Amino acid sequence: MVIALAVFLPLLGAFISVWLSRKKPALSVIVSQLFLSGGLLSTVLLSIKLHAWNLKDLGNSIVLHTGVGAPPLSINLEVTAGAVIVAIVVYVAAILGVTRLADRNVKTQPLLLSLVTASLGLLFATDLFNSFVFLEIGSIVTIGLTAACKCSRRWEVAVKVALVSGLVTILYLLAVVVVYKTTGELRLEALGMLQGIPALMVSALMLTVIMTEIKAFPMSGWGLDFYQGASTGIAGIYSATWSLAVLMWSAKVLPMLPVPNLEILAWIGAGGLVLGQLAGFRASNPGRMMGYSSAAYASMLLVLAGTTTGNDYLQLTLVLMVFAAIAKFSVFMLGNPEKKNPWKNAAGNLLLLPILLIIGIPPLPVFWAKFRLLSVLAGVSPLMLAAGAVGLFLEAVYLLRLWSQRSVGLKKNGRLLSMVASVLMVAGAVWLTSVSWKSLSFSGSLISSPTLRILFMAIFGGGTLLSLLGARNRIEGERKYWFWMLLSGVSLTFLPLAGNGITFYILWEVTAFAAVIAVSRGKKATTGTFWFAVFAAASGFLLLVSIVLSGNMFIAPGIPVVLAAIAVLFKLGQMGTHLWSVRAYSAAPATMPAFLAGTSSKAAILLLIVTALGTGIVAVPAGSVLAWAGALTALSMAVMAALSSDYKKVLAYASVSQIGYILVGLGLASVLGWTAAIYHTFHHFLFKTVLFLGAAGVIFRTGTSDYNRLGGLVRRMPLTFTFTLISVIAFAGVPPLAGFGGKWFLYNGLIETGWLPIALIAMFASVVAFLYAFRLLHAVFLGQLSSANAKTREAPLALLVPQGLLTAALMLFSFKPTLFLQHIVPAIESLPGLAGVAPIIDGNLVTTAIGSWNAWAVGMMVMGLFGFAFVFYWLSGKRPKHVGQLDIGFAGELPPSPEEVHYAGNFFKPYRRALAFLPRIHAGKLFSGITEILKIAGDMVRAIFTGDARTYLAHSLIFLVIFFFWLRGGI
Amino acid sequence: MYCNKLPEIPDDRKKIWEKVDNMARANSLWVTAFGTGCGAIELRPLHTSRFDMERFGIAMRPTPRQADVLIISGYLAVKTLKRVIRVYEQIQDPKYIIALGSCTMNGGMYYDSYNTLNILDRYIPVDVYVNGCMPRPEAIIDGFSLLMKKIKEGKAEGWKNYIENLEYYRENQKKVISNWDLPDYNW
Amino acid sequence: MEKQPQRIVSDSGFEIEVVRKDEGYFHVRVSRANVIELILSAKQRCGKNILQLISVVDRIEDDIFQLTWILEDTADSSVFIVSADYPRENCSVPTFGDIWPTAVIFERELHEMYGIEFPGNPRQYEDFLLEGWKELPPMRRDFDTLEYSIRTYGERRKRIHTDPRKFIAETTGEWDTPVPMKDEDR
Amino acid sequence: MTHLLLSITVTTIAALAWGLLLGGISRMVTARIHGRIGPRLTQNYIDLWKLFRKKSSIHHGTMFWLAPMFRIAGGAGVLLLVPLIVGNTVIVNMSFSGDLLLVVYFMFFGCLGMALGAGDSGHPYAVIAVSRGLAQMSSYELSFSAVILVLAAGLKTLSIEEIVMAQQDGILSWNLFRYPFATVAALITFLPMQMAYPFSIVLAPQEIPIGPPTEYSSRLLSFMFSGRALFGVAKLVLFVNLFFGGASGWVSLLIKTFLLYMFPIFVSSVFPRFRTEQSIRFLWFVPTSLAAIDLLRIMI
Repeated sequence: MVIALAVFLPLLGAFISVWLSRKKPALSVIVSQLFLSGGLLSTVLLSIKLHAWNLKDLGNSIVLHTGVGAPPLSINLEVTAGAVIVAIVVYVAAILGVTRLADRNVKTQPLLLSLVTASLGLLFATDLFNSFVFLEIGSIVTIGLTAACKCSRRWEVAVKVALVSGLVTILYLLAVVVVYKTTGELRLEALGMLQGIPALMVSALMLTVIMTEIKAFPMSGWGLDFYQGASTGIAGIYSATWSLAVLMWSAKVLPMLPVPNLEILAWIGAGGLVLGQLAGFRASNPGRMMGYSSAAYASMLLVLAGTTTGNDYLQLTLVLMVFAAIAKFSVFMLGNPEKKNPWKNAAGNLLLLPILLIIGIPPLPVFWAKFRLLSVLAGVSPLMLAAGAVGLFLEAVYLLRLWSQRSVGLKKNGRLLSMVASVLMVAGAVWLTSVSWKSLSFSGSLISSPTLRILFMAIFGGGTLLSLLGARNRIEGERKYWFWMLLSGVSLTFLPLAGNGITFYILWEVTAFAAVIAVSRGKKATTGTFWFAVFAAASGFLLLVSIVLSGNMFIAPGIPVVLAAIAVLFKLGQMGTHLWSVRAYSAAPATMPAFLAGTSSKAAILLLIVTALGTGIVAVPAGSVLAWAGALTALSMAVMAALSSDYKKVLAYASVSQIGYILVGLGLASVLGWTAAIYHTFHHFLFKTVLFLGAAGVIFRTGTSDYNRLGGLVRRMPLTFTFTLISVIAFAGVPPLAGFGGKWFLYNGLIETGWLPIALIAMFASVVAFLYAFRLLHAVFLGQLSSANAKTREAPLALLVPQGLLTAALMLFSFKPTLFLQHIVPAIESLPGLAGVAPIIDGNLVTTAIGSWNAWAVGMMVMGLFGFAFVFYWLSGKRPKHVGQLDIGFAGELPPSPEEVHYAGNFFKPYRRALAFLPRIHAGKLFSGITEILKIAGDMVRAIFTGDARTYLAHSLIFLVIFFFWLRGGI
Repeated sequence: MYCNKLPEIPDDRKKIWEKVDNMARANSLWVTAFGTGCGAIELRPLHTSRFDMERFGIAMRPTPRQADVLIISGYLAVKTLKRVIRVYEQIQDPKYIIALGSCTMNGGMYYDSYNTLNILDRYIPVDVYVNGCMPRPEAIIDGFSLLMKKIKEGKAEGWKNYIENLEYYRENQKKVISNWDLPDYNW
Repeated sequence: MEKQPQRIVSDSGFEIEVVRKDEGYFHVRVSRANVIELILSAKQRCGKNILQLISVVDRIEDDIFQLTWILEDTADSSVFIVSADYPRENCSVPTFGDIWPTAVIFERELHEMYGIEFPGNPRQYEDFLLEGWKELPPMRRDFDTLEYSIRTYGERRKRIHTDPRKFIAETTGEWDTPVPMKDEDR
Repeated sequence: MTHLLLSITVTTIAALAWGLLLGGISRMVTARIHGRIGPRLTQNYIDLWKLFRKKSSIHHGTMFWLAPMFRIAGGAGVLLLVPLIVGNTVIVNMSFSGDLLLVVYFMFFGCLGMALGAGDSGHPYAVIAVSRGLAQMSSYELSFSAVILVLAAGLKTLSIEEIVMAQQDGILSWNLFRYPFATVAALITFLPMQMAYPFSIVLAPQEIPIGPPTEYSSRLLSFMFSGRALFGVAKLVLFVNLFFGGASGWVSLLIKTFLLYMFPIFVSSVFPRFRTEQSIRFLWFVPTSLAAIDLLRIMI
């Protein structure tokens, strides 16, 4: 009874609403909603009855016979646990859709209600003919809905849908005829009974039908045109009701196909995934992007059907399809159908969640499915895994582009509906995370040494706290990104505790994408965010594949290590991939780079450490590759930083360059090298955070980060200058401040291991660091104060306080590095597999096999000498007169203006000239080259989508023929 | 943008150190290399091995901040005077001026020109004049030794004179420099 | 192309007086109404692409300024010189600043030194050499420099002696008693 | 402690005197090469005294008048970190507190101070000089790093004392003979370190009036001079220790530093100046290649 209600209530509602809509439209909406709510209620009851929510046994079912006799004469329905969840989604989408459509076109309501009935019927149908009936209803209603919507291309789209439906009908009926003639049955299970040529025929026919209906590549052309051409409301409702139902019905039918080997489906799916997403790479219309995305999900369905069985299959298809449908619904609801470009000024926040969900960012629900999908693929074939990962990554790229292009402004288009959908998604995330909770682990951390764990947690937690403190200013709407920074920081803080690969990956992705969102809140963030997001996604996929390949534990030797290393390089923005960091840092909100460069980038160091520990230390060849990469990065990025004249960019380059040293240290795989790496990691956190926070203050007060327009700010921002000065001296590695220690350990380690060329490059890089260090200090703080900045004030207190705290810590560890080292060195010594001898710490003296360093003595000496000179100067005579900034010996002339005397742009011109013999290599060209190749390939693929309905029919028919003869094994 | 304080006159005439200091000053005369007119060409031979002014401790400094002596060589046009004033005021006390050549003393052959000064003392205090058109390097060295003698005797105090009578000098300077755009204090 | 300016002289419809003609040297005098046309055609048709100089002679006796434009061809270094007379009072001369940017500077100097106006020259009132000059332009022959010098810079100290040492001793009092030079020292 | 302070004071004052005297000698020697008489031997002392006793001086800001202190602390610091006499236990100063790497990196301290002061003066030429100086410094540090690696990897130690001790078996055990190419490379880098021609692009009075200290006057300038003199002596002592067997006594120290000091002066007197990029390229390639020969010898 409940089932019948669930299925047929909407149909009843449809009739009543047809009757009502002429006379009392308002009442008809309410009536429709009442009927739909009734249906929803009954499905929820069903779901509880079937224990659908624990996902344990999705095949659980209740069967309902209606009318008299056996099928196909009557409609027999079988309600499975999986289908009931889908039905709930369909109902919710329909209720929301009715509300949405009510203010636009009341006449479509009966159609919508019929569509719901058709969807539910299809979901619960048990035999081929019933399915045919519901398929027909659905197609006709779709055509009607399309034609009724108020968009310019409605007739074109409707005709395409009608033509494709016609073809599908013919093929489907042919299949049904064959099945009935051969087996005398029409139950879905009858498909499995077929043998020989009929089996091949039915397989080919059914597969063509299904692939055309679910819009799988290469039959996705009509779907693309539909999503692009139909109004966003119709497209949204369609995707969450009918499209979802067809997908789930196909999921039901696909495993029953009498194909000799179901893995064929997986290969078709995998190929379609790569090719289809390649075609989507070039898409620019949001509707079309969603169409490509739905093709991706169709392909994934094929892959799943070919590779998994039983409850696994049901769970995966359910989660993937349902949440993708919700997400798509949410995206479409944000579009304004009256606009030519519906997603212009769509609410960025609301667009974000569905897109991240479709991409599969943890802990959003689709992630779990995608993770398991990739795990399964890894078991089938590495090629299939690669195809899956590449396809999903390509999808992520264009979806991120959609988001980054539209995430401007906040309009109220369908905001409520989308928020409901978002709530559903979050609820789903919580639900699925709780279901999969057992796979998360926070015990038995991947890092064996508790000291290192505490150190990294301190860096992450402290960095987050201080960056948040810095963000508590009124620089640029901190509320917009404050929460995301917090989220990113919190998950970062727990990263060292992760006990297995999946936990690590989830925290890693949450960190990365929360940071992406926070960056996107910057004022000019579109390109920067896009690059950042793409590299975050790329490193995420690489890491995911690596974890999948190592079977969820950390990280097996061989290919997984290489992938993880590439992920680390992407994350760190090392040489070649530095583009994203430079662009993102200069686009991000003022205090964000402090968090990204100072704190967040250390996550990659942690990953590297974890990888090295997990595989029992980086072996010598890999280590030397790492060290060479690090050294060359350190050098090249230092040169880039010296030649760049934008405050934030310089800091970004410098950051990448400094991390190069850490890589060299880790590559050494000796106690000294790791001490250097950890030491440098910690101090890099201290001084880079200070530098970026200082930059935030300067940029906030002056409104520019261009060296040519800054200068002389020491007079206006003395505190910021002091903190920056100390940090700069520290990172330049000048004793007595802290940066020297890292270099000292590093060179000691390099000489000990005998890697002299790397040592030479690293030393050279550390000297080149002086170039940009001084240039930074000079161009921003020294030199002439330009008249535009003459009345600048000191940076806000919220920025000064964290800088002050960090600088104090920096000074403390400068003079007493043993406070830090006496904990770190034993911890590193206890790690397995590290070569070399540990440094001996005796009081303030640190001794290695070849050298010694007493920071306290050096510090005291410098302070003493400095103090003596100072006091002597102070007492030896009158104080000098202070003269104005333009009072300089200028050959008797008056300097024309401060700006013209401030020498900051093109600062190291001779250096640039001296470097002229080198060929100029642009990493940007590498990536734009890759993009170009992908675009060309995509253009070649998408040439098949001509926009002509006849071509689409041809696709289906050609596929049918080829597939049939392929199955038969020749003509 | 510029200094806005009056210069101070140090009151240390009576200190014993002053004698020692004057000895040091006389034996370490640093000349600002600011060629104001045609006579500057006659200074170059002083570097050479023939005349070698370094043996007296005289050296050229490229910046007025580090110099003690300003040499005004040749005729002084109004336009140059402006630069001379700024350079002179940027030299740190104690400082001295040597004027070189006839034109510097009284306009020389340009006495009737529309832009050449005739009486230099009105505008800046000159410690030593060296005449001739142009003076030979020997004459310049002679002028230097005269300056050294004056310094040792504590008589080369044109700079104090300038500070004390700054108003008088400024008034005269402003009279001939019709577009006075210098800051009032240039220290 | 016919390089010799001979042709424009013969082609032009106005009267041109040839002052001097030589190998690679051609000096003409025209009335001021035809200056622009002549110079432009020399540039366009004879390849005289450089304006070397604009010079002025103050011929106060005839109450005119004689302006001379010297054009040069960079290919063969031949020059073409155009002279024209302008009245001294309210002298106004066309500018060539938009054809040769150097002309802007030449004309500024002429304005400062002679008071000639070049309507259309965007920078003619900027200071060129003199800073803040307020009198009659100093290069005009009706400007009395001696009077100006004495008025502004004071009368110079007259020389009393022919012996410089004596003179210095008297004026500055710093020199020791002058030693008369011996004849063999002279 | 008292002993240490006393030793530091004596060393610093003696080094200042010796540095200024060397400066005076260098001016005389240069003059003789030019065929001039040259100044008195004490000229540098007189100059310093005059500058110190000038009656007025100016400053441009805090960093401007802190820079000379940086310079002095940097110069004296390097000197104190280097052991002066082989096996001398009376005057060890601070040489126990660090190795060669520390000394090399500490040498930047004074330069940094100088650069900061130059920047704060607001004078474009001062900053141009700093940009040239930094560019050049980064270039010669490439070859100097190679030399340090040769010594450290060849002698298996970074401690200066041990490097000196390894050279005590007669004159042939000096690093000059053990690593001749590296020593030549180091001597080439010594020229730009001492700002000698043809590498004197920083203090180029003809183009950029005297470079970084162009705005310095009076007492601040005298501090700069002292710092430079101290720094010069420190570098001499370091080079003597690294390549010429260290000093077995005070006389030997004075003689060796004096002879080493003459080298840049002789070169300087006869060469014109490089352009900045020429200097940079020369220092990148020539001395580095020389040092690389010894580096390869050690590695193979």
